[in-house]
Amino acid sequence: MSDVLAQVVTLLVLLLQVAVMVALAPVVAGVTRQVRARVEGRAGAGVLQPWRDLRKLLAKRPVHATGTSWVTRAAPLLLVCSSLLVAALVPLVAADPLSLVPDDLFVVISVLLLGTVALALLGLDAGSAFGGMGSSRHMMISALVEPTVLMAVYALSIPVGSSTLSLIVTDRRDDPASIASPAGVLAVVALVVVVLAETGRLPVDNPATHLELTMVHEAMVLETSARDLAWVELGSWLRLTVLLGLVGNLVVPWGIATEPTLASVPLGVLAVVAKITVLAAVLGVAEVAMAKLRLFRVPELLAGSFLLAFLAVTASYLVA
Amino acid sequence: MTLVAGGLLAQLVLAALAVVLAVSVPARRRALVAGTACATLAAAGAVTGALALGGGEGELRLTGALPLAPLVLAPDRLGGLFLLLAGTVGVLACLYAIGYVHGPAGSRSQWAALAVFLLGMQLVPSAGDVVAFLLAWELMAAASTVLVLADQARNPAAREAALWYAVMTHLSLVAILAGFAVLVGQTGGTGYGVLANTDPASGAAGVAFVLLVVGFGAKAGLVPLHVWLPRAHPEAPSHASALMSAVMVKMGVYGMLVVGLRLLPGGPTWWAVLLIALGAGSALYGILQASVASDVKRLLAYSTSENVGLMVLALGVALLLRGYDVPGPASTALIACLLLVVSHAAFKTTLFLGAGAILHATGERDLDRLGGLVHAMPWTAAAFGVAALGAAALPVTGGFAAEWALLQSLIAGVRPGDRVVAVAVPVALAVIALTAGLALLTFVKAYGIAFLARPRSEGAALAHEVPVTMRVATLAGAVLVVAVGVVPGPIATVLARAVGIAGARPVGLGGLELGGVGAVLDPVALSVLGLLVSAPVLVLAAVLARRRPRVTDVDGWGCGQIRTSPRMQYTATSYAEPLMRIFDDALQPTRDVEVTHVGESRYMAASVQYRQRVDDVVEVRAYAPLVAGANRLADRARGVQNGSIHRYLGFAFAALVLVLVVVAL
Amino acid sequence: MTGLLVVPLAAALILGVAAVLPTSAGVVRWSGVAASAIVLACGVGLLGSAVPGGEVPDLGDGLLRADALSAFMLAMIGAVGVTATWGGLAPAGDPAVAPTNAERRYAALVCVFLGAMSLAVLTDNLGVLWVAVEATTIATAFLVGHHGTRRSIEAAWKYVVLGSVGVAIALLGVVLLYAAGRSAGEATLSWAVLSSGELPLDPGLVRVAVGLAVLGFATKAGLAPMHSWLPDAHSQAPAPVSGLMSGVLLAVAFYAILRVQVIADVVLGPGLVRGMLLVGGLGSLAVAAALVLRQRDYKRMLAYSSIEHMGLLAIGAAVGGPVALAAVLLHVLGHGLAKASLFVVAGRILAAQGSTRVADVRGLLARRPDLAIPYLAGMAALLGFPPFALFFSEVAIVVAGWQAGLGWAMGLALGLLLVLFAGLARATAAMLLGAPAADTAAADGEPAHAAADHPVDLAASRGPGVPIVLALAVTAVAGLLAVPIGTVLVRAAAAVGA
Amino acid sequence: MTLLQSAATQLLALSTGTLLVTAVLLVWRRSLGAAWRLLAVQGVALAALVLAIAVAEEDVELLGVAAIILVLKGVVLPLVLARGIAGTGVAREDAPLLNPTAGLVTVAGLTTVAYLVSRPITEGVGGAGGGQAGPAALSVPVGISMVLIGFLLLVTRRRALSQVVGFLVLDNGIATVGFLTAAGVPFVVELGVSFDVLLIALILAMLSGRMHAAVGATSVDEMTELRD
Repeated sequence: MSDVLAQVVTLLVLLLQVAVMVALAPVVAGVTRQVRARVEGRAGAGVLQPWRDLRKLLAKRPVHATGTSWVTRAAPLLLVCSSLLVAALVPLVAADPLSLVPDDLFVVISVLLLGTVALALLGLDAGSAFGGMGSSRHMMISALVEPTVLMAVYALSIPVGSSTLSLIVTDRRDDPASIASPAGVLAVVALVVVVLAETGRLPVDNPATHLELTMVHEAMVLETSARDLAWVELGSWLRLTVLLGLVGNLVVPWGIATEPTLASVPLGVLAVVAKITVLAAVLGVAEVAMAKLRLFRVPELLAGSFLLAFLAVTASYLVA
Repeated sequence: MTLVAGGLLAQLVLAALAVVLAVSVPARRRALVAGTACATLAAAGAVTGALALGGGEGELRLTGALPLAPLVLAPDRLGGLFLLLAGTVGVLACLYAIGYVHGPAGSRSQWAALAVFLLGMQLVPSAGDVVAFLLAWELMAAASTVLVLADQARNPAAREAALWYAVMTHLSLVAILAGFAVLVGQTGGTGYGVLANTDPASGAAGVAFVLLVVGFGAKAGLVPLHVWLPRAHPEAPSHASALMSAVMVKMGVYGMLVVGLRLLPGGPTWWAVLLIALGAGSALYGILQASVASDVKRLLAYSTSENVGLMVLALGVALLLRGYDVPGPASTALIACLLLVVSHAAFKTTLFLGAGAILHATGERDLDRLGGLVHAMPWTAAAFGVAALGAAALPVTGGFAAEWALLQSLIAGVRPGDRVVAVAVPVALAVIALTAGLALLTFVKAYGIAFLARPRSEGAALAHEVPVTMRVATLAGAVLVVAVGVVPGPIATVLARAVGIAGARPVGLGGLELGGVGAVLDPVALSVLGLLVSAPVLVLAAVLARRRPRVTDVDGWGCGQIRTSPRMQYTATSYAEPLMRIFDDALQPTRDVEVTHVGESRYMAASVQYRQRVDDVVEVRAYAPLVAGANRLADRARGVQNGSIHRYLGFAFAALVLVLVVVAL
Repeated sequence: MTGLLVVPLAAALILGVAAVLPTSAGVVRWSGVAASAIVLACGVGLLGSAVPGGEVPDLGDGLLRADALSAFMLAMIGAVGVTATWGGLAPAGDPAVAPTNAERRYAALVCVFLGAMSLAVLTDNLGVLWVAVEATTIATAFLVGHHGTRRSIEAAWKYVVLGSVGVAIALLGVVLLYAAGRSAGEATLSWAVLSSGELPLDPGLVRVAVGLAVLGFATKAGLAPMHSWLPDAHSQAPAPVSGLMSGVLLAVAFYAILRVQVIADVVLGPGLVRGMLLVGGLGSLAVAAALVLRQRDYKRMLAYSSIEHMGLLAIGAAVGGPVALAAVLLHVLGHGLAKASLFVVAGRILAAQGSTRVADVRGLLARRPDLAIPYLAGMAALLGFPPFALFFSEVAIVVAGWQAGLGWAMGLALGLLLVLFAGLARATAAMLLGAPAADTAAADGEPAHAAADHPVDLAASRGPGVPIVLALAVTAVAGLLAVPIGTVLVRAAAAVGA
Repeated sequence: MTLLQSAATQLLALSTGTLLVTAVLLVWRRSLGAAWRLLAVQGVALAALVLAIAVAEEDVELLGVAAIILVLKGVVLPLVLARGIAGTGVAREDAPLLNPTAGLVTVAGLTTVAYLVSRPITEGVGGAGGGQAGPAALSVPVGISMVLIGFLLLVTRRRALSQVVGFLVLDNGIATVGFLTAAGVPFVVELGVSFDVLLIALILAMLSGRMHAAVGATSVDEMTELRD
């Protein structure tokens, strides 16, 4: 009986976590833009601008190109839903998963990919040249990202012998040495690279571009409008937020709640919000400093990160 | 006479009946009658398989003319599993064929061959001794060759494919026969039970293992023995392709399982390493070729090569870890292997049936000429989509569950300090990862280009939904794909019992708990959680949808220009272009660009033609020289028979003198 | 029972004489079929009588003697004979018109051939065996030269010279065996006595004798390197004769080798003959593989396939032992029937196409299924697809070979068999598959000239289908029947010491 | 040892010598006319050999055999050959593959081979109660070398009929071995063998005739249409 109760509590914590993330996601986008603006010497639209955009988009009537199918209607929802599920799966506020749905990294990744696929199909559905282009590039990148992700995951999970995120995080918290260990560092760096690639940030993709031929993510959503666009945007921001949170918890595993008590959960919320905001700011600064890579240089970047991950694995073998 | 024995007997009888009907019934009714007969045969196989899988015993014995041990049909649990697979896929394929076959594919010989093919595939896992196995194996090979030849009169490619297939499959037979013969030479018996007495450490066992792996690999389409696969699958009628790809190819995997688990358990480490290497190679090469293929059936064929590679890799990992007695991960890898077998059977059947439906509806196999089919054939689109998810190993399909289990076994299979594992496991993981990524791209391409966007050809524009039996079969396949993904727990448990291991037990609502590695996957719970967290969004979306309806029928964004034609869309080829550039060295495409200039001008081009073809590198680099060399040798050898009686007498004279010297000195 | 020993010889003789005498066209036409049928009947009868341990029918103390092996071979000769002669019947002419001398001679020689073959397997006297085998050379010489064209004369010349020289070597061997027996105290050529192991035969002498005898009979059996006459003779002879030679003549010569092998095994042990047979067998496989791979002439292709199968038989005999020998005998039967049917069908294809070149035959499956389907079935049988008997025999030979420790030879043989498969499959596909439309001229580089010496004769391209169907059906089920085939095989194999 | 016996031994030696010499001469001479005469001589010598053995063995049946041989090999076969030669009108074997000198050297080689390889035979026959096989057994090499020489003729001669000659020499060689080792095979077999040989010779002569008539070919080298 009591453990059923425990499960319910855990579930509530998860829902809280999701809510926090949803609320935070547009802000994160806003923060990065604002930081960029400031560093570039512009005033910036304020960190809440993305929220306003969402509200505006939700109020509009969607417009569809001729010959589009149910995919155009469903894909945006699928994307946002997958992001929400990920937000529920990753240990951000509390490292205390449901017993039936452990926060298994492979599951997390595959749910992310579900969103990726939805986006790619969305790009193809309208039958315009750019949509296909973006979709093709997007899939190419995620195809090359996947090995790196799994390798990084593998490296991180070797010390624990399991791919359960909460275990990994708590383990790193309990033995900080492993954070600084070569394996840990390499793995995290690799992970950061793939997060950038997967969420379409510089240097892989420029979210602020208006030139179709350089687009990846933007090209896919060219045909998307109104609430569909809102869902897509929210979904993508949510992914960014969650992944940043994950990286944060991996690098600085302190503050996360291990059991749902009234004391630890708020602390966990504060901790994760803080981590994410900091990382978002860092990201903003970094993006000012970086230029976008040519599309066919991207594989080199990913190969590099793959190498890092592989080294991480071998390193962890050496230390283990 | 037990139920299983009865089932085996029933299959033999039904097969004979089906052949008779196929030959005797007039063309008008043939599809229905023969198709039903074949379906019944397959169903009998499925039932027998289920019984055997459940532990039912029973055997048929047949004493042949030669003083060998009698032929034995006695499926064990593992055999029962594959028999069940063959039967299930067979039922779907036959059902589909009733609506599908037309023209030469519906001839007497084709239907008869289908019946024999089904029988062969159902006897292979039932066989209990070498001779019976080879007998069934050859029935399977011969019948499938006939099926590949369905369209031979009009289509030269079919003839060539059949020839390649016939030779490669004979290679497989020869290797298997040799391998078994080595074992028989060691143990003196032809029954599996006796063969199992071989000492795996002996050199002979090693020889036998390599021979058998080559033989079964050739059938399973492992690189570099896969060359027949991308030729034969596209040419065969789609229900035959489905059977060949989903079941026949698996028989090669079955053979390896029998060898690795039943005949030669506990072999040396290099066996496992060999399997891992072969599997990894096939997986990578197969998916690479698939990702750049634009003929949908060729794409599926290469993806088969990939999936078989993963299965063999999983088996290799299992054997490897067994060798280092880490039972948990080892058994997990084995379960993963079997899960891959099952899920691949499900989704590849659906995909091939779907491809057949496309062919049936549009007359096109080339993705570059398809598009927009989702409007014309929604059912097929749905089924194909689900199966594509399975092929891309996304939740919640069987493909995902299988790959997840495999990764879990690798994660847990860490053995610090041991060099072989320390190298093999990470490499295996990397290969799986890259494969998964490319598979994702491949099937997004296949689905998106074929079913979404606007038609790229006349045929695609005039497409229509296919007859009901075809739809039913395809959708049933899709249902299986999801079923395996939703309730992996019970299924995995049964599979584990089929190979006599623990390590998987059901948990929650059909969830799977891998005891060996302490990992849990409950797709139902996962989906529920997903729905729960996304409920608000969905509600909001629904509300908004009612309040603010959509505006449709406007032109897509054409970079400012208004008129956009379907020819401006991305095609399958252009979709894979970035990948092609990256893996240029591995794929070695042949490109040629023809520019015709305006008059004298070197700057103004009247037209530019760009052609790109991707040949199978292995075939070009390895097989073509081999064939050429053999032909050259043969041409030189003709000199032996140059018509001069003096030369002939010379041979005889030399032989005489030689013999005299040998016998007398 | 002993009567059955004489009947086939007498029947063949009488029918042969009847054919040359001014008898009706019917007699001339059917004499060959009748002779084969009688031979078959006698063979089956003798098989029925050949119970293990029972006394062996014997006549003229060893002049005629039929143990289980002889009976089996006799039945085989009859069966193949029926297939070839019946299937090869020319379209019935007007019964009023008296047959030409050529037709009479042809019919008579076929009977002589069958009689000689029966004598060869029925006698216990190695000398008589030799005489009978040589007599077939004489009979078939005319049959090969039957057409009287330049090619057929050439083939006949090569056949007679090479054949008789080879068999002469065998005679030397036989003579030396006799000498060995004589100096061992009993001047005899009786196989039963020589193989009994009671005579103190001088090993050195027997060694020479056996070596020469095997080499000589290997010529007739078409084993490399003595095979050279075979492709020419088979491709030039009339279809039924090709069938008889390939199915019967080669087999009987091989039977002679088996008999000699027993003597050698008794006196010397298996070493020598096993070595010779392995060399010959693998050599034959190699030659066949090399020449089939790019073969342009389908009758020659069938001839090389005969060489291939004789090679397999030799390997099987080299392996020895009950399994391998039973398999060898089953293989003899299956190959004889399948090859005879194939030659008959090939004859009809030749009549329909007017050319023996593979390139001139296209899309047969679409144009002439009545020819293509039996051809395909026969090919499947030759390629060793189940359920045909050759599948079982090949598997059994390979398995037994590995058990006998001859794995290397088996591996080699399997490799060569793969090449042969490729060659045969390629040629067969080229002949049978393709569009019915006359795309032949376009399809192959050389102009499809219908060879001048082969007139197109559509009437002759339609022959009785029953014998073909029967032969292939027997081949298909033979491997699966434990009774009666299995028991017969075991007894026959036991007769040669297995 | 009676006088008759010793005479027989002399005759045996003489005849075997003649056999070998004729064989060698056949290799040397090119003229077909000479060839059939030498063949006749060889036939007679063979008959003499049989006679000698018959006397030595006091075997009456062998006398009959001797008579048959005299008729067949001494008269009939050479005549068949002669008719064939007359028919084709080809008198000389021009340009054999092996010129006479080389041929004779080869013969020398072959004869040595024959002597080497006949040891087991002579021992085998002489060993166990071979009776007075002594001198006969010792001359077995002659028979073997005749076989080899006959074969050599077959391999090296271009004319159809000279190949027939080669075949007949080979056959004589076999017969010689037979008589020297075992005083010939049983009578019935002997009959069969002789009959076969006669028929073969006739067929070959007839074929060479046809070859000449139908094809105009006198040299077997022209017959290479059947090839791969």
